[in-house]
Amino acid sequence: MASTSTARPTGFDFSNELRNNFLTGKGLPLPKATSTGTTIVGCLFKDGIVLGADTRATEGPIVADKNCEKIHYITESIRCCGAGTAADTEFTTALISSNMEMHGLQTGRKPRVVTAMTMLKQMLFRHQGQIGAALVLGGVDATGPHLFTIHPHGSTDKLPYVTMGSGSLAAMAVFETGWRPGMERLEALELVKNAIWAGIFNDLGSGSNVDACIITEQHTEMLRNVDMPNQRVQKERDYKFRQGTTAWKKETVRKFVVDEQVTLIGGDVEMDTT
Amino acid sequence: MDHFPTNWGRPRSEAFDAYGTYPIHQRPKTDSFSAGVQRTQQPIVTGTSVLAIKYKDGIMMAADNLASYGSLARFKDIQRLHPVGNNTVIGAGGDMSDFQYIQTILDELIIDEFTAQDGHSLGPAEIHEYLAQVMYARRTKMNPLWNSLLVGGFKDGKRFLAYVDLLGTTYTASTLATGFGGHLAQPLLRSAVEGKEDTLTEEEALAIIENSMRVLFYRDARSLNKYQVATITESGVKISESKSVETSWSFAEGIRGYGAQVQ
Amino acid sequence: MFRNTYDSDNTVFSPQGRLHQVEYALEAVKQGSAAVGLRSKTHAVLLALKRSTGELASYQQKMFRIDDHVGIAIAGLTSDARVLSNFMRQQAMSSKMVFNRPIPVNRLVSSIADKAQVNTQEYGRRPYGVGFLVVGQDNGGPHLYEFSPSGNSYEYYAMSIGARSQSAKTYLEKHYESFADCSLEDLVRHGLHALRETLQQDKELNVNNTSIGLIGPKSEFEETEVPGGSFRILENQLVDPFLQTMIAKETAAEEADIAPAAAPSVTAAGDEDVTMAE
Amino acid sequence: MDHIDWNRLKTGEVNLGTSIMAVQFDGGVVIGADSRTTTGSYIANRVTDKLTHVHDRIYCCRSGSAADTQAVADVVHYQLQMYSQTAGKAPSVHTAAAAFQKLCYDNKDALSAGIIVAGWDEAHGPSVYNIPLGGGLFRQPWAIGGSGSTYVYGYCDATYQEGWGRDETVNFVKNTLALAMSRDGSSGGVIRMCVITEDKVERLFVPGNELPRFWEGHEILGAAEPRKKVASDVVPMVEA
Amino acid sequence: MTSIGTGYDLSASTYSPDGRIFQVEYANKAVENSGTAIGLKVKDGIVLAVEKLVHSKLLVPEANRRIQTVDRHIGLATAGLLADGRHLSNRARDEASNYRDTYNSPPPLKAIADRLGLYVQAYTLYSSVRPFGISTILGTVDPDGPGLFVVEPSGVFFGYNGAAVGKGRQLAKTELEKLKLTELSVREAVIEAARIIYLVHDDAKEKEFELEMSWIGPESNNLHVHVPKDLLEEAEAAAKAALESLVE
Repeated sequence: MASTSTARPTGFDFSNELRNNFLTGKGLPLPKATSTGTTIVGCLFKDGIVLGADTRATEGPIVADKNCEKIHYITESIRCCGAGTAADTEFTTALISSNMEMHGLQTGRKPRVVTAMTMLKQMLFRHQGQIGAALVLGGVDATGPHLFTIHPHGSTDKLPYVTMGSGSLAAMAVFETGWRPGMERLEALELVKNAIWAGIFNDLGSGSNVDACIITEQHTEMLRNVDMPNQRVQKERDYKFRQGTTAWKKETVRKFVVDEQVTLIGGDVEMDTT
Repeated sequence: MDHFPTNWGRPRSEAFDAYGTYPIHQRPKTDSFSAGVQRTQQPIVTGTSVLAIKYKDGIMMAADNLASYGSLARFKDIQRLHPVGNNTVIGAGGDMSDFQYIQTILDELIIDEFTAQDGHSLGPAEIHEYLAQVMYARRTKMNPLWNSLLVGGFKDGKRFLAYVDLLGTTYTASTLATGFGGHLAQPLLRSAVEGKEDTLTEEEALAIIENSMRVLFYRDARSLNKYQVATITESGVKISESKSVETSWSFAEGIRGYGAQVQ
Repeated sequence: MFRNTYDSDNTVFSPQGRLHQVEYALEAVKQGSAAVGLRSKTHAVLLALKRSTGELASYQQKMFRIDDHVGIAIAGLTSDARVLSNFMRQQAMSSKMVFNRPIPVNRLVSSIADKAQVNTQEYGRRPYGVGFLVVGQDNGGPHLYEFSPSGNSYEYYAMSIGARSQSAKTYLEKHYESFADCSLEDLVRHGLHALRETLQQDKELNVNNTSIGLIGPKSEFEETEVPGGSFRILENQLVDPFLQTMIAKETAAEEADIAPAAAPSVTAAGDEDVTMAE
Repeated sequence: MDHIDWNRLKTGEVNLGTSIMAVQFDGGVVIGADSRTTTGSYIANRVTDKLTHVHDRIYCCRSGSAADTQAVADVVHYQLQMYSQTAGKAPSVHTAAAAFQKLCYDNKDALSAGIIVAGWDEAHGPSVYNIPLGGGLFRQPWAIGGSGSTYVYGYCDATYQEGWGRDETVNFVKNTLALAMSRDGSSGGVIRMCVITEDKVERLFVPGNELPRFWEGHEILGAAEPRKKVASDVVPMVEA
Repeated sequence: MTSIGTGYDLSASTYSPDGRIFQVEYANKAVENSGTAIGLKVKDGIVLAVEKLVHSKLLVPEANRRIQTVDRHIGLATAGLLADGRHLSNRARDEASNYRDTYNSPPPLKAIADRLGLYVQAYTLYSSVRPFGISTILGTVDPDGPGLFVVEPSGVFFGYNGAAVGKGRQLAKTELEKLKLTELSVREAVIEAARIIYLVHDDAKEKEFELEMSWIGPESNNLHVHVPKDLLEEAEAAAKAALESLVE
């Protein structure tokens, strides 16, 4: 058994595989790994990178969080959108963010986007797809703006416009129609918003609001809830009854508060409450 | 008394037994005949997406000319848009042999209607209903016709556009797309068409369709940059010659590798 | 009765190329009480004379609804009519289910005509002993058809079948050119006048012996709304306002400037109905 | 099935369905690849660069799982850099191919990678090595790989000739890849090529709308066309 | 006729001593009682025309057809018992559909005529059925060009360049023989067909009649359809004029 060993290998523990196979053979299903539907995108523009994400988190058919954050912090000028198993994207990006900080301190330089990309792909490859994180990584470093996608098995793509998650097809359709090299900042933001909108309204796994993040050499601007196309509107009618709707014939008022008289016995009138 | 509700005649499934109330030792055994009669086939020679939209003068529909055999692009000059009578076009994705069968039965239907020579004819709505009945009947026999079909037409001043698939599922909307088109083209079609069905001109509609066909060619591995467009209007059915869209690749020339590589 | 060698079954042609069994079946239609049908540009109507076998018996049903857009009036063997009308209903339902389309009326009539033809050609069957007047509406507007046991069906402006129907026909032939532009009320009045011609001496049309079937927009005498102008049968008191519009026979004759129709002879059959060839 | 299909998780894996190729000629090698990356039948990347630099004059063409081939290429890239630093000279193509082969063979159960290694070195001049799925190593004058290659073996056998120069070789690679891409749904996009010679590595790019075109079929769905149409004015009378 | 009363004429399954099947001959009588139907095969198509006797003025004109369509390119006109004609045209449609099913191409008329001949013949074999009381003219334009066949109650069928059945067939045949059919266009044939029907109609004996005509040719896109109304009226006017000039 694994517990008898003092030196545990790192990574996942597969010692239960035999037991699990036996149980599956008996017909007992293992719990399903849940992955979240998502639309995340990124695109290159004249001065940098724009990232975008929707804000719906799902657990199977349930909307678990209506306004979650999917654009994760890696460094000040590198951000990462996550799709897939929510916990995996959270912890993976957090770990890499921490390692990037360490790397920065160790080298005394601003770490590069490829460094984060390499860390992420090596970690995901090591786990052979068992970490269900599909990522869009973007940022600006000394060598300029960079944009990557990283798939759960550890493959990466370098592209000027990318989409990921269940809404990636809808969003990609928008990019394929609208993206041009050398766009202005606002044009790029508008395009990213449109792409996320396409995901929100055409993919059931995506929904709620639009988050965006614009990264340039000088500045990173996080635009939380930059669009909110799904605000709950005021109901046309309400179901509260007006006071006095129910008629009454008689009224009695009973007093439940017991009057109490406090007699101070001690010498000091004021109590020391310290 | 058996206290496990799942034993009361319902199949074991997550939908009914999410908490695993089923005792392991009583689990139903797989019947050795359960796999005996399985007629559900799989599509072999297949066509991909079909797109259709409503516009001012009627319906516009498009499908490419490819029939794939798995990932092999096997036949590159087949027509997936088929006129039915004078007011209707059907477009098919899925298995091409089943589509040919559907064409045969529809042709027979149209001949029956023609030979009656009594001034009555089947319009798009009737053909769609008929197809839905056929598709549903076949899937009920566990022997479905493996297709997603769009039925578009124009009759008596009214546009008609609806969907039916191998399960007999039907629905209607002002933009429809089957297969990959449902994921890639539908978002574009919806934002370009919804609310403008009565004002879009034929040129505008064609531009929308062409743009969607381009995106499909870019992103669907079973598509071809060679397609036909059908229009169904007051003046009848027109199916264009095969054509292609302009595509753009120049931005890719400078891309090197997948990460740090620059050479 | 004259005994004929060539009339014993329906698989035998006479030397003249006639089918006597079929001709006899047409006689069965004339045993039934009369029914009249006529149409305008907007409406098609049926009128029928109901018989009762005695004081204590109810009146025989003469009209059947087939679908929203089709109704029939019958003359002849009621049981045969029930079989055929059931078949018509099935055809109508099948069209609705498979095509989501009301069955075109001519096709419905042809379907029973084709069915009837088989019974004129195969041994061991008899031709149906019932005739129908079918009214319906479809894309082509309102229609009136006659179906007969010979397997023939025709579309008419106006027609009558059943006992003494020749007199009604004479009336209809006199007036049919005006029917196209008639109001519903006028159309029904013409129908009632025609139906009256088939009555025996000293009988009158009344609320008990008259059925009216209508297709097309609501009449001013009807109280309930009629969505889509679908087929409905009026009986009893509902018939009364229409009966009230009738013009007494003498005046009607004067008005129409015709001599009262010659008393039709029931036995003088063997004319128009039996010619199968056309 | 009631149990979890673990392979399902593998279906999300990104595949280089791919048509890849390398051909040696007198002064160097020409390598080429399509640019399509798919997950199922979705094209996740239509402009992929499958020609991966592992040393100055040594490249590899990748086919199979994107993650596996990238990881392998990264490792070999690292090893070759170490090699040139420690040995003080550029590695031979054979050295690079051997490194690839070791990784592919030792991890054959875990990897799905079909790699062609090609380049130029001082000792042997141009050379092409093919490392197919099981991890074997084969030197060839020309090599094709990936799912699209199955459609063009006949074409290559019929067309290839020894003694070609650079331009003929480039043309051969371009045509072969275009043919493979036109038949294989998992290949497509643009053609990327590298001409690796002693002096330089030259990148060539053929955009998707300028690919060489070949016969594209004229099948007609349904009934056969009549051989002759009935001319409306003159119709032969069939004498009874 | 020596048939009546002999007892040899009561069933289709009975021969007379001199080898005749009287029931089939009687069926022919039913055809002879009926209005005339003619068919013309001309250089670029087919014209079918019938003299439809009108038994009541209450009938809706044009509504009660005697020419049927069997397939896109095949028309059928009958003389004889109308209901039998509908029966046979339904059979013809089934045969056409069956041919399409089997061979995935439109049926040549020869095949349909052949199958109908067999079908009609079967009704002359048994005492349990009677023969069809109709003669049937079938017309087509198929890839081999125009075709015209007549199926008789006995089940025999022949190809024709011009065919006539029914009451006025003798006179009609004489008229057809006068025409240079191979040189006519369908449009011209429509005029001739109308003239022949008007000519053979016997005003003295018969009631009113209605002319019904269909064609297959370039103007109908080689489909079998009824002749357009304006052309029908033109043909009728020409026929009436020709008739009057004949009287003079």
